[in-house]
Amino acid sequence: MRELTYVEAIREGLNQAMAADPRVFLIGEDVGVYGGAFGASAGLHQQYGAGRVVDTPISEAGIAGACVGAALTGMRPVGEIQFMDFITISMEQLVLQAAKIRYMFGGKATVPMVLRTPGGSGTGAAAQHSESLENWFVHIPGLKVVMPSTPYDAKGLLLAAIDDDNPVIFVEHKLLYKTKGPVPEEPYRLPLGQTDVKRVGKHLTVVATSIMVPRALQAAEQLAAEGIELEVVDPRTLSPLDEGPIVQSVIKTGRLMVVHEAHKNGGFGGEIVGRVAESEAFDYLEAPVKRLCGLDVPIPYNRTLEAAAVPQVADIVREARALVK
Amino acid sequence: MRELTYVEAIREGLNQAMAADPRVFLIGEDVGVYGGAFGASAGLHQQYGAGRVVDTPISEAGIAGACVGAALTGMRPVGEIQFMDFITISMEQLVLQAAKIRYMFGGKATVPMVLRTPGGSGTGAAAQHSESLENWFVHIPGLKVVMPSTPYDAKGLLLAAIDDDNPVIFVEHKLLYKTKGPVPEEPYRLPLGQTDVKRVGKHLTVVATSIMVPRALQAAEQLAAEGIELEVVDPRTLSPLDEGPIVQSVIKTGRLMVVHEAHKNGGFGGEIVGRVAESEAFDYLEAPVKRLCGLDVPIPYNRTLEAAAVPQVADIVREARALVK
Amino acid sequence: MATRTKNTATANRQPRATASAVRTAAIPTEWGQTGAIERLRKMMVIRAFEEKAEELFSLGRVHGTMHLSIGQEASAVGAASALREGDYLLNTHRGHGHCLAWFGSEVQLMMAEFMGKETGYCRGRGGSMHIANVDANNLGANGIVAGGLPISVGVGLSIKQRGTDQVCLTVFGDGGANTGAFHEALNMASIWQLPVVYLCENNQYAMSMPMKKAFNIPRVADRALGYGIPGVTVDGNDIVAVYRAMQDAVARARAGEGPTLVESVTYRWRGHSKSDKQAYRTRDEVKEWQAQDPIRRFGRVLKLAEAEFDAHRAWADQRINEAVTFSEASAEPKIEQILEGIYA
Amino acid sequence: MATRTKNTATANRQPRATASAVRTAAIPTEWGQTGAIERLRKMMVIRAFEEKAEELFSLGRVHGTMHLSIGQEASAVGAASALREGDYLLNTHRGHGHCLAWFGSEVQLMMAEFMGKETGYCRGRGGSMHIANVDANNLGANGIVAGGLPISVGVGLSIKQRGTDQVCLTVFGDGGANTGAFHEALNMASIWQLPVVYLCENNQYAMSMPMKKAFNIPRVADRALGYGIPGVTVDGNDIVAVYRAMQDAVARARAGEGPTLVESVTYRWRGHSKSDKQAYRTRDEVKEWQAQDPIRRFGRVLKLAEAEFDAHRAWADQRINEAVTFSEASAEPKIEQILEGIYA
Ligand SMILES: Cc1ncc(C[n+]2csc(CCOP(=O)(O)OP(=O)(O)O)c2C)c(N)n1
Ligand SMILES: Cc1ncc(C[n+]2csc(CCOP(=O)(O)OP(=O)(O)O)c2C)c(N)n1
Ligand SMILES: [Mg+2]
Ligand SMILES: [Mg+2]
Repeated sequence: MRELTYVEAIREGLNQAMAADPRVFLIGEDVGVYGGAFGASAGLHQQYGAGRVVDTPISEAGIAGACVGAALTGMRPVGEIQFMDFITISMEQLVLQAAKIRYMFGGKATVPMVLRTPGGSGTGAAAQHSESLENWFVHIPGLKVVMPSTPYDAKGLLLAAIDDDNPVIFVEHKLLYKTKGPVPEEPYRLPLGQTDVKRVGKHLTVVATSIMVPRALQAAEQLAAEGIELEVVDPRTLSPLDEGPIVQSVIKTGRLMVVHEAHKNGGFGGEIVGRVAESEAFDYLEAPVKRLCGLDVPIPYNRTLEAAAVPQVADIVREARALVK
Repeated sequence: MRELTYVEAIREGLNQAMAADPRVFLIGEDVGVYGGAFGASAGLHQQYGAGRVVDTPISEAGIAGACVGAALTGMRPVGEIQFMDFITISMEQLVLQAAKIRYMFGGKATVPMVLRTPGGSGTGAAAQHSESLENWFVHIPGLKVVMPSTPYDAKGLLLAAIDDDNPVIFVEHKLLYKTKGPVPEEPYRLPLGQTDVKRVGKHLTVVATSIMVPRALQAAEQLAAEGIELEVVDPRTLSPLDEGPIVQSVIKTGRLMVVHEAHKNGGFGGEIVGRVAESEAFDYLEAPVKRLCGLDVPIPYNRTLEAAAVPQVADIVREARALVK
Repeated sequence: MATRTKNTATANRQPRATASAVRTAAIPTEWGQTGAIERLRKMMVIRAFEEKAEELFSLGRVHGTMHLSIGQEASAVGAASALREGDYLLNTHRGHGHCLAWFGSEVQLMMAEFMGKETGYCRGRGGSMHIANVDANNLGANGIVAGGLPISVGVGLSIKQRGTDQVCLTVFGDGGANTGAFHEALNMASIWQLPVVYLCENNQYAMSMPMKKAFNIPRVADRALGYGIPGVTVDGNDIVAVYRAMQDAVARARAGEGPTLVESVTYRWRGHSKSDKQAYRTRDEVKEWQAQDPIRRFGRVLKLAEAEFDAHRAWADQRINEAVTFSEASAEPKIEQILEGIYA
Repeated sequence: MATRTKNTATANRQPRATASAVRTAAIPTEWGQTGAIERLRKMMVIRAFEEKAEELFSLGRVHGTMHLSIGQEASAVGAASALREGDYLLNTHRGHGHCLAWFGSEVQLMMAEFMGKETGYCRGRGGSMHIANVDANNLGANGIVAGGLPISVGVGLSIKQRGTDQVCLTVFGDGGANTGAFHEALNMASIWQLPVVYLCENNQYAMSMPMKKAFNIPRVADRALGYGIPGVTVDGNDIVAVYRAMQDAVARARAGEGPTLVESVTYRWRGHSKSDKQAYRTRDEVKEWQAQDPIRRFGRVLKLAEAEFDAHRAWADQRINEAVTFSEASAEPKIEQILEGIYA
């Protein structure tokens, strides 16, 4: 199959959604002529015009609100927040409006919007451009949270998110944008809320999200040589979570490690551990669980410190080995 | 000892801090003549004047920023966000500025501010006035998160928070404001980061926060009649968390239930379960853990639904009984 | 060398429009006597609704809080009169009036919502601060000050992209005009010339904060200067004046000429919410404004005899009593359905 | 009936201040020739710093991104000249210039920070977007557009409460003026008459967004009208003009007369950041502005011979080379210390 990068897959998804449905439009800072800070909308402005690829002032509350209002009145907006950090400015609109409107109105309204935003560190942009805040959104009923880890997943989940009648926070990763993988040309949908087992194994269940999925797969490659078989499980949709495959995997392996880039404290890893510890898999756990996550430190600028602040392949290898022993 | 209500204890703490230190001032919406939406600053405006009890326009980002800037330049501001929901508008200043400034500046600055805010449901104010967002802040290194459950803790922790050289999010609970308890008259400090065992028991460790502490204590009373002894543990400071007493308690009881009002999904309960499941207490767990939390639903207006959305005493009793059996 | 912005906002300081300073207008011919009476009755229904709401609260028959717009009825009804069916409404926490003035609104469904019943507009999930009627393009009240303003940008964009000639009425208070949301929204609406009318109901206070302390300009409408849009200040207790100002603004919006900021100067007679001791204002100030009761004023414009006026008010009370009866007979939401309607 | 806000912002549309439209000013007597040369050199150091930064980046010797202010040096140095030691600075992502222009700044500590070294201002934890020198009341650059604006309110309040006569210089871009943070901050600073000067460096673009599309008013300074404070537009490529406008604003602030919005009209020669293809503007436009090089312009005001001008520039280059040498010899932060400095 043809290979695309993650960002190309997203761009193709956006393009196909816009071509198929006049209700879909893009809005955000520099999504037009500039093509988006990371190129996700490159060329779409030329193709669809400024009316459907809307460049905004620096107004993150306004961007989120623009999506809410358009979604409430029959459109299917796809907003972009340039860096996930800036979504801190959109929180009121996302959490108190987008997420709650349907319920507060007795189920009589829908808010079919997608808010795309790149999270993660690794680009040397330091503490205010490297956030991984997905668990904030997981905590809010009414929102869906999607975090693709491959080009294939990115396109399929994006198209499904745009189809979805609920507000979806779609978290991309800056370091994944240039990664390559097979992507079908035609539009296809990967249903939201389906956990994906990315590698089958038997000694340890590794639940990983976003960039930690390829890192876990690399680690699994290395460990396979030592006879340690990791099962790498990618929730893809963090909320609502499809926990079945995670629980099943832990029942099989008896061991659990959660790997994510976000800070450990108060992070999504706790949710995964909570789900497993409350489930029938509890009785199968043969060892304490492990959360291998970002350190609880603002992302430092210095390159070495920056890398040390979040899990790398070697960390996953080391910790997985320790857990299995 | 003399009894005060929770809100009186807070007011006395504010008053004593202001009397002792000219760097302490209050800022927020209607904190002046009005005395604060829940009365926490009643009378302080008359006592200290508009220069030290600053009424603001409706500008939650501005209030948070005012605290950051004043703290950075030698003051010790105590801000108030009228309802925790509105803190969604302050997130950029709290998370990207207050929390990170010290680290980003190489440890060369301090931001000694306290932001007080009432969380929780139960007043019939519906989905936009009932948030419990504490785990968002737990997730952010650089912030401290305090949640007192009694008048005594409220005053002692508030004075310690004001003394602290870091930004502290101080989460009160609307339904606790009128609860009474013994409070010493003189200023006293309860160190941040000390978990408190509120009731000693042996069958089940109940880690509860804020309003769930008195509810868990009531449940414990009821269950004691059946011979079930709950150990009720109150972290008080959610971050940085003093996990030792929690781990010790689980080692003793072999069972864990976490009770909080915030939504279960992505909530602080996961963090507690994660800490325990990673600790030496794991081997002592005799049953799956239980997170008894707010349902994953926006808080409904209807009184009956509202009560059903978060754990009540009867729920704690029922679930504790089930866990112990 | 430096170009100085002449601070006209302060320089041309105009007498603040107050209820007493402005003469009441003639009845618009397009209303006729019938239409005018209809509007008088609408104001009376709003007043009766809120008086009943107060009563129910004091009897413990509803819980929560509420924000009464008693004294501000002319602003709601005058504004809604300038819109037409199919237009949109984004409303505030003090929104009973606008909701009742809106197209197709049914008072018993509002009362049922207020009383938390399954038959209410939001099936009892929303309550006073979240009443919506999406079928009629009433996109809801909002518990967040200025929470509707960013949303208005999206509604405006949606209208433009769908190519209809709808208009979006977006209401907020003087306090709302000091939020970041206001700024981002007005700027976006202006640069894209969106069909939105921003109606700021300046009732002199944001909770306890006097408008005079929260602004260093005499009129909220002066803020329009920062966005290159027209700003208009109008006597908000004069239903016809509000209507006229709004007509102009709506016409501009519908013609694709962009947003207008309309400031409606009025006053709330009651406290901010149920827990307000009102230490921040005097009884005399309240009384002065009460003398400008927008309902009585319009009654005088209509030259109604006391008896006729009272008959209309009795009619309004009757509607409200029926609404209460309807609501009381309505079922509570079922606990088993608590998780319904979070996701579509 | 309705009071209409005369939209002077659009009505009195003034010719936009551009570099070419404004004549350069005479050297302020309080500077003298020595002070003037000092400032010329400061601009040259900024230019040299940023050219070196570019070079280091292209050689892969620094990572991350950076926002160069090449072409805007007059604004930074002119503004800082109007402040005095003990005053505060809140800076932006495009902040190398202001940082270097600030009191007590040491270029080698800045370069070391830029290169992520332990000897840097922030011990290598902050980098280009977060350089601060808190000891000198330089409260830091900011990676968040308008992130410093709410903070300025607190700095202003703190000054007032401590009763000093300090002033806080708060810098942001044209893009920053469209954030909610701008609005809340300027309003609060105005109603409390805080000693803050708001310097908006209007360099025509927010990333790819032209100022003309992001505003429906000709000048950012017109926004001052919404807050009842003075707004001034000045040629930002004329160091003396910037200084004069800032002097007035600083004097007002120091005298307790409140904030001023100063708009400094300038242009960034480079792309927004290192990844910018600049599809949104023409080469000709860039060239036109480059002809207004603020450094050469000030050189002409100073009537410097080419050789003398070049000698100053060589001096600046020398400083930068020393800074690089210092930084290269400096140690990297230790991984074991990664968790240091989160909490006090
Ligand atoms: C963002 C936000 N901040 C604070 C509040 C609490 N609050 C509710 S209404 C109100 C005053 C609003 O004043 P204004 O906008 O003038 O409207 P009014 O109540 O006078 O109609 C406040 C502070 C809120 N609901 N939302
Ligand atoms: C709140 C926020 N939104 C977006 C960005 C990304 N960003 C960084 S600089 C910039 C443009 C800023 O424009 P302006 O304020 O005019 O400053 P300039 O870069 O022109 O100096 C953008 C969009 C950011 N850092 N912060
Ligand atoms: Mg008001
Ligand atoms: Mg700019």
